Amino acid sequence: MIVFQEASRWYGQIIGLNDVTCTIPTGVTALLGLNGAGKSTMLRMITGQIRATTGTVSVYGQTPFANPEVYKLIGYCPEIDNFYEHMNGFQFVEHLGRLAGYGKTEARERSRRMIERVGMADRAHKKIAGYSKGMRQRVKLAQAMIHDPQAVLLDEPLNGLDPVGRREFMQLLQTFSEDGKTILVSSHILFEVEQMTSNIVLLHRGRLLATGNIGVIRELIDKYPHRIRIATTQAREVATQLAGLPYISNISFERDGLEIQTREPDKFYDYLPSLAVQHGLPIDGFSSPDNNLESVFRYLVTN
Amino acid sequence: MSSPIADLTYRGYDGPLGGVSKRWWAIAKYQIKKQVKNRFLWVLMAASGWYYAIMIIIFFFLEQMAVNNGPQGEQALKGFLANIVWKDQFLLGFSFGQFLFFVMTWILGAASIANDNRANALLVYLSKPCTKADYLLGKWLGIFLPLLLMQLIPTLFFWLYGMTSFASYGFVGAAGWLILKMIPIAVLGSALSASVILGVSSMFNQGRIAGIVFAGLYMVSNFFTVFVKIAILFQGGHGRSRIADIPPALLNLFYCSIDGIQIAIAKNILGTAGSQPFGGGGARQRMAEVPVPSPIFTALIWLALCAAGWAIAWRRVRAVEVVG
Amino acid sequence: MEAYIFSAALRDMLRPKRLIPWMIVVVLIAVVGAQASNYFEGATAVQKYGLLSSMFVFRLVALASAVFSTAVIAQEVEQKTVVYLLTRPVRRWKILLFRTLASITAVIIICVLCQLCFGALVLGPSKMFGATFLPDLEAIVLGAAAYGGFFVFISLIANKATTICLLYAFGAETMFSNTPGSLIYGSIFGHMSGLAQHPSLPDGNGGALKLLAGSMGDNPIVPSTAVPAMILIAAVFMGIGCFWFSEFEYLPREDAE
Amino acid sequence: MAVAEIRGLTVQYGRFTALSDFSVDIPEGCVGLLGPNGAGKTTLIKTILGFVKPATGGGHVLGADILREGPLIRQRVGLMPEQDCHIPGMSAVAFVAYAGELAGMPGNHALRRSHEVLEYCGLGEARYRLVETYSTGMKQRIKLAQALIHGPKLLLLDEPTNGLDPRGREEMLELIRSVSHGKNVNVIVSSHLLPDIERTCDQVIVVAQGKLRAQGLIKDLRKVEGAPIDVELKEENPKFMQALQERGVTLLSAHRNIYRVQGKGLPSDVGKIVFDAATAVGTQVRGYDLAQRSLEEAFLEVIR
Repeated sequence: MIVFQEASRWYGQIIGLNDVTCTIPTGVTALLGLNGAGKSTMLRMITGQIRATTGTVSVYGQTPFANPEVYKLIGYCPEIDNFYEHMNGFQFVEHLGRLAGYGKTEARERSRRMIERVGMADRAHKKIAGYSKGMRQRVKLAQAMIHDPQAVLLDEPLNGLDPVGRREFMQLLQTFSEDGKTILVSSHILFEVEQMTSNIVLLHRGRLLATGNIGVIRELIDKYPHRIRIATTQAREVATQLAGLPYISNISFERDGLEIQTREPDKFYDYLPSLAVQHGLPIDGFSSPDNNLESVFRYLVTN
Repeated sequence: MSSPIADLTYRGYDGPLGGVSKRWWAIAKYQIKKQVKNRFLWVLMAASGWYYAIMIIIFFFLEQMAVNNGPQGEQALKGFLANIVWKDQFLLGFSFGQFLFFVMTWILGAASIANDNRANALLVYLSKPCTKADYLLGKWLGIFLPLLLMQLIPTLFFWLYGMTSFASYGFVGAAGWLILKMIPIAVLGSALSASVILGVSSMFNQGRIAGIVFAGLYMVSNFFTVFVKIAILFQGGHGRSRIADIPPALLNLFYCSIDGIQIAIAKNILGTAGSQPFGGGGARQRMAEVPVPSPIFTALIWLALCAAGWAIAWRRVRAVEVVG
Repeated sequence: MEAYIFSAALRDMLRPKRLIPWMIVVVLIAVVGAQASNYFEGATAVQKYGLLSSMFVFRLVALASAVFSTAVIAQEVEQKTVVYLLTRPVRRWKILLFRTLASITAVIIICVLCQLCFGALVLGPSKMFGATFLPDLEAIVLGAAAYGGFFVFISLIANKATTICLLYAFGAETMFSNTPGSLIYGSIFGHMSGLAQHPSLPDGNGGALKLLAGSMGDNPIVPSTAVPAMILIAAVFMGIGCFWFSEFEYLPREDAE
Repeated sequence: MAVAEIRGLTVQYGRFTALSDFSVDIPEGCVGLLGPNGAGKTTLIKTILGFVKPATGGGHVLGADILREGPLIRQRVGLMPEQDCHIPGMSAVAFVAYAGELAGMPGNHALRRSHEVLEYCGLGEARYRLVETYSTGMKQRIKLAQALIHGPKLLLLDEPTNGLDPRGREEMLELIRSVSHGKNVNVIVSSHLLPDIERTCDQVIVVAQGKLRAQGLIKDLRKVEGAPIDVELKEENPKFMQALQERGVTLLSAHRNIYRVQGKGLPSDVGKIVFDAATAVGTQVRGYDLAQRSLEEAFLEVIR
């Protein structure tokens, strides 16, 4: 359990995080926002690298700043692409494992397991300096999890991974979350977030804009106007039917159908089946470009 | 069918494009343009001629005396000039400028490749029709040409002063052609400095660090030069020179530094071991100068240092890493 | 745990890529020192050794300390890897303290090696373990500790720590120890010389070298005050450093976009 | 007419074979270059830039030989590298103009066009600022600007949306689309973010293990056998499956609230059944369309 209580953070005059109150539950939570929205600041506060200027942050009931008790419970995979480049991947993970308090044999055994788990077993003995971005991300993840933490915080972990690696990585996170861990992932690749989790924390310019699960997102989606494309061979007949509805604000004709805009998507979707079922109009398909996280995000941050 | 409304979207380029050779000149030109705007460099250049400046001032006052005080003043001037060996003055001026040449080299070159390394600038260079050779040559010229210019200007100024004021005292015969010797000296010296700093700069990705390392290299190597000087000055402590007691191999350490090797070049080309500054010492108590080194010795060290600088830069700048 | 912090840091600081340049410096110093010792008339071998080891070996302590102290934290901050250290379940002061001790150990190893080479070449293998050996060793060890503690603290609070440290060691200290008065008490080098008590050269000899060796002024420091003074310097600065490092944020710079 | 033709190319680094007997014709237009890490994508880009010394094989890019005319190729090609890169200490406009001069443009032309290209890349207001002070998004844009300055006929974009936030990504993709469509510039985009490729490119080339695995229109790659239909519900509803099956529609798979179904007859007929079933169990249909694989699925299948 990670709890923010009216927490704010400034860097000199620059704002990092502004009055955030939220709770991060177990399972996978995605931390979203534009560049400079405060994602990294938030993660740094949780990992106790920086203090809150005002307000409090608590991680499993404790203040995280420079608190070893907290570091036993959390693992952190930073955004930076910096390593002890002269080490190989295994040494790097083992070194940080030793610093986590394990003896030589234990640290070695854990590193071996972690490295295998992140799929680096065959390449762990090459120097980090020669690693690709994807390999670096994996090593970073391995070091974050070596001490089997309760919560894992990942800052842009998917950056630079190829699709195969990304899929594996997401499956890996899924298995961790099934183990009952708390995972907080910052990302700005929204389609990935959609595949990964239904829980989000959305930041914008330091403010907390939205937090919650897929249900909340659904409601958000339904709150603003939707465009819906309907593929049909009888576009004009369909349009005639729709024109009378009060919540349709716009109808335009396109090549294989029409596009409408509605202020109340929920009502519209309720009505839609009757077109086909009661009026017998052929509906070949329909979809909405606004029916995804990306457009919710765009909507939220531009208003 | 031109539209009355201009199309401001992207358009291709159909203008002239030069060939793909001689791209190094574009790089050198940019470097030089940037360098000559640095006023501090010009200040340093002026400062590097401090020995010439003092000599000119002395000459100027003696001349004034000669004009105002009649024969007595004339005598003083002639007496002073008798102690002056012109080629030694050029040697001294060049030697005393060394520290400032070093600072100029630092400013001109320390960041040249190092900052590019940090900013991945090589990606920009090499993804255009520039080869590694173009890149290095361009960078090198960007250091070498300004440095050469700044080494030569004070010398040229002193020479012009000599030509205009002392023609009647035999300057033309004794030193008129010296300027032609100073050019290769400056060329070789600048080439050396430019090559060394190019190599040092290529090893780092922060100009600041490269500068510190170059300074360290300079200071450490200069330790030999300073050490020999101190050994000559203070050894025995009785004011008499014991230069003959010092084994020649040790004396040659004097030239084993960035300053030293440039002084060696100057001594080889001018053909003099030098004398006391300001025509001092005279016959009374001549502190011996470190003798002229063998030209082969000089050439070898010069070549080795230049080659080392280039070899390091060549190795460190890797064309293969352009992508991924 | 603490042992691991120490040994890992020491191994890192003395890995071949870093050690080899130092070994070159050590050999160079010994060779130059041996050459230089040929040029003093009327001085005994011990006098020459004293002058030259103050000039070279003791200076190496300052130089090596300035370089190694940045490896403790400053370099980690610069290359941003400090994040990994800070998010381990270890008290921060322990990280700092044991890494500092590692850097001091590294300095001692290098400087003692230098002392041995230097002694072997200047005094000869048979005489090198004479009366000067133990005080010099003590001076090097305590000097490394004092410099280490002080420089690590500087590297925690200042950006260009190496420059500041070198300016202090080679600028301020040279001045302190060559001027009469009590300024010399503010110089670690002064304490080292006071502890080592190198005999000075006969009058009229040495000249400018004496300036470099810092023995122009009279050094009033005696071993009985030098030892506690250096221990105090080391302890105080390490203490402040540990406090500082535990209380303040160490973020990789340039990240507040 | 192919932009680049590569024939029987084998490239080795030591014992590692990056490309083996690789042949491809890269078509005109906007082409996506896909492949997992270490597949040979990078080597292919290097080849197109004329940087590799292959063990065997050869080819032409824009009519220039890749073995002998590297510099000529690089004068005709613009590269937007993956890593951040700029020349330190320069303002944007000077930097881009310098890049133009490096490519062989005369100074005055380079400066004029530098302003034009920066304006086009959306950096018009920031063009006198030092590049070092740019944000991630602006750095990506200036990389594009320096690649476009000399009016290349082929543009290579390596991970153009790397590190961009959603807004920046959208703007960058829009820029790429607009250069690649109707401006007579051919574009090769290499990206790990397949939705980006989907949005900018018409065709893809898939490389894996040093070999060409697939090449063709994205549309074709995404087609699913047998034309099933994807139905998206507002919420998961187990009863819906049952209702469908009762009405003679087979359920192929279900992922969260998306159901892939196979019915008989025209899509509109199946649609009626689906609506009926949904109304019967009291749930809302949010989407209904011919099933397409995502490019990601297609890609993962091709490289397997």
